[in-house]
Amino acid sequence: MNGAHDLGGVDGFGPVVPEPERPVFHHAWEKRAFAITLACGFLGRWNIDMARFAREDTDPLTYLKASYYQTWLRGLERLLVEKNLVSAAELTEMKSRGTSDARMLPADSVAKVLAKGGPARRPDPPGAPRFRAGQSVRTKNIHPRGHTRLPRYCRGKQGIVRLDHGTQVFPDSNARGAGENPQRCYAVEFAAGELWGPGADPTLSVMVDLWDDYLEAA
Amino acid sequence: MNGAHDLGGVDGFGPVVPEPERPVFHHAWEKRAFAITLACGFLGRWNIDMARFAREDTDPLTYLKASYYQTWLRGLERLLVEKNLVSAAELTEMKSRGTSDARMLPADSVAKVLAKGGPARRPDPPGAPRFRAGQSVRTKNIHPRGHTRLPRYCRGKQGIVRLDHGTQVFPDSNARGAGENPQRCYAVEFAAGELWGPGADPTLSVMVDLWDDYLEAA
Amino acid sequence: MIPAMGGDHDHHHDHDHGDNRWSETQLRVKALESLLVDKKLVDPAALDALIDTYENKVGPRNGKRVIARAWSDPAYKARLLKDATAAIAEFGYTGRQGEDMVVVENTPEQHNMVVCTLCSCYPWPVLGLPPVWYKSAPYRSRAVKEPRAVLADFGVTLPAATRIRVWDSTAELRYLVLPMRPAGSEGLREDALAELVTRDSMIGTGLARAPGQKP
Amino acid sequence: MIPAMGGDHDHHHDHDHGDNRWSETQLRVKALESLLVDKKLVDPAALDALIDTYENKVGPRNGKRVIARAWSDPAYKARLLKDATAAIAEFGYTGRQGEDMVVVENTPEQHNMVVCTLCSCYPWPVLGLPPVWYKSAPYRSRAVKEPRAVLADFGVTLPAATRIRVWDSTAELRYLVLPMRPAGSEGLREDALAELVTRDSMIGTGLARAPGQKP
Repeated sequence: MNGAHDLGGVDGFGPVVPEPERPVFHHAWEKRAFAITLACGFLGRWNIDMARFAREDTDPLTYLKASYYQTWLRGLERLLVEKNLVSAAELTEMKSRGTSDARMLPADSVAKVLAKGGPARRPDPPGAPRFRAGQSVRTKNIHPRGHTRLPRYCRGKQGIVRLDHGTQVFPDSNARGAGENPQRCYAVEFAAGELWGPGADPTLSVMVDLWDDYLEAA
Repeated sequence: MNGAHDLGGVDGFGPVVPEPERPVFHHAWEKRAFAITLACGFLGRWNIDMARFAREDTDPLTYLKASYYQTWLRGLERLLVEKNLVSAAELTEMKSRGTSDARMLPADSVAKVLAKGGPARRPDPPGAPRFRAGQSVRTKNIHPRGHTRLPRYCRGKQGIVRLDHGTQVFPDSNARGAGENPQRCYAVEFAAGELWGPGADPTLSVMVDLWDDYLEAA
Repeated sequence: MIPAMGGDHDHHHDHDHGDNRWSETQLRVKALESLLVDKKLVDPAALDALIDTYENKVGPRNGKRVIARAWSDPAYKARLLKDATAAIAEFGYTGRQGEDMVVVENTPEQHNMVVCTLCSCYPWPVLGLPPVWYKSAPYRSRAVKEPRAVLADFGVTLPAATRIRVWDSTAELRYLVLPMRPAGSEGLREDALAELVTRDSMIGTGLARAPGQKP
Repeated sequence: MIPAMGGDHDHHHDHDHGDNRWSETQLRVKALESLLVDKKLVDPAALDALIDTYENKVGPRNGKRVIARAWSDPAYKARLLKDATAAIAEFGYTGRQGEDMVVVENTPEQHNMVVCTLCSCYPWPVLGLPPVWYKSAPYRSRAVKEPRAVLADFGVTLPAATRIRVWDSTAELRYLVLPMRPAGSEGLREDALAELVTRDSMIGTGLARAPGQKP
């Protein structure tokens, strides 16, 4: 979707404010919001693309007003209800009407599941990839209402394939529960002038990881 | 600038809420905000493009949070200070430190100046216009940090010239006080598929008024 | 339905996002107006005249008269479509935010709808000041991409085959839609026809009313 | 400088927009956690373990060790640039948000910088959780368009001729920048070298410190 989350190239947000390496969290509640989001993710009822879409699919003002963990919290509440882990009434009342039969993550599995992660790489199908490093491609101009990882600023733009990341889960279908649709993903390099026109930094290029379905030979 | 004001094609804002033809204003203060903005505009210290830029050149959150007359008010305050009609101190204290020598709009001139308006049409230079109705053009991909009237959604897109609006003041230069740079302006028609890709409404086209400097033959 | 004027609590369209700082804004406007008056930058009587103009004198009634005339008088309609600025000036409707007018005609084959995605350009001399929704993010974002969904918010459904042209007012041209004359309006006089024209029908988010249809 | 932890008033980076509803959010998180515990969807001890992991065990220290090794050991550096995931796994840094790693090397000719314009993808096993600025609109909007201006906000100026590659992490690849080894660090051991690596230098918004330069 063309949401407020799609921030590349938007003007007016002001300076970046650096910060020291610690603290990791800035409020006690952020730790809890972080942990319940992660723990609920391990229930296996949604994938990472669904989680991203739950966070970005909102009114732009809501998105921009929230701090990042507030956005996580909003996404979590939506997913809990959508995936029938919590009923809307339970969420409104913040009161349990019965335990769930989902398998919660036990404390002694935390280290193991974090170390394992959730790889998105899938086996490469037989045959050569569609594009090779050095090849010129053009991104499609798509504006799906659902989740996509093709940012607005690099749609309809010409670039050069630089890296082949192998076969990866395709977020656009995975986010809507339509299957992983695994396909080749590449790092594509765009000259800043192609993205931002005259006056762009001539020393700048932007590398964007893009799937086969976003690309055409050019 | 790529600001939050550039709303065409952004998702997530929810339904349009119709309203009856009256009331014209929804708060007493809106009338006053409207009137002081208009009256100050007649002081002649800024043009309409400067006024638009003063409203749009802000943090996206500030823009989206505000009602439209709040945005006018913010823009007016900025212009009053920028153009030295009100000092920053006066604005902070909301207390006058002396009258201005600007010529204020008297009540008995209101009808006359409104009826006169401020046309942006300028004499056509000799020679044929660069484009004619029916001709194919492509918009440039520009991302100026200043004011522009080429919306993000129709940059780098192919369309057909439909109407010749004659020679008009060019907003991009006029907004920064760099002169009117008058040039031809055309209504250009874009098929929805060109703008929004697959899945666009096949019965839809969008007409956008665009100046020579935004266009290339295509 | 015409809701009560003024007050701080009847307002819900242009500010449904929870930033309910009306009283703060109200105080600021009042303070700024006083400052501007003290500095002799604005004449309080001129402010009242500006408000009176757009609250009571200039509004969609003007556009309704133009449309009714175009429906009744083929020669006028031809002039209106050829040079809208001049044809509208025949009524004395001229000036600010209507200096350069274009009229676009709706037909069974083609529907026109007007938006200003970048701000809120609107033809003041014929329509007055824009409604809140016209200035709001939902309309400005969606009109150029999904006009049929927007029309549905207005309760309007067009035939699937009707082509839609959405006019994004990016320049100092102001667009007025000439809606289709409703069936059953044959023989009505201009003033009766004007009653059938709605503001929204002249923006393209509505249709003209059929005779007897409720406002 | 390490500011005090916690509290409601030391927070200013990720929420400078006036929506100061921390106490509301705090209450909501607390209520939601209780609900999830009551429904046996989360184990409170697991929550504590998750927080402890990312607050105390996994952080930029991991990445610093990787970088110091690459600076010290040419064979390791070659492995790191060829197959970052495997080379980083030699330290035991694996898993969530680092399943598929890519290391990009800064040189005098080319500087690399990492952003996630669409959300906040970040290599957790080597850098821990992202700083507020990395997740914020200013960084995400500007990094791909005006990285030199962003670097200026970090006090970093690159030579005008240095090419800049900004990596927008749109897929499940996680990028770690291998910063240039600072002058004057010859002969330092790995643990001393690790002290020169900063978190920001591994994102590309900073440079590694010279020996003796203050943190």
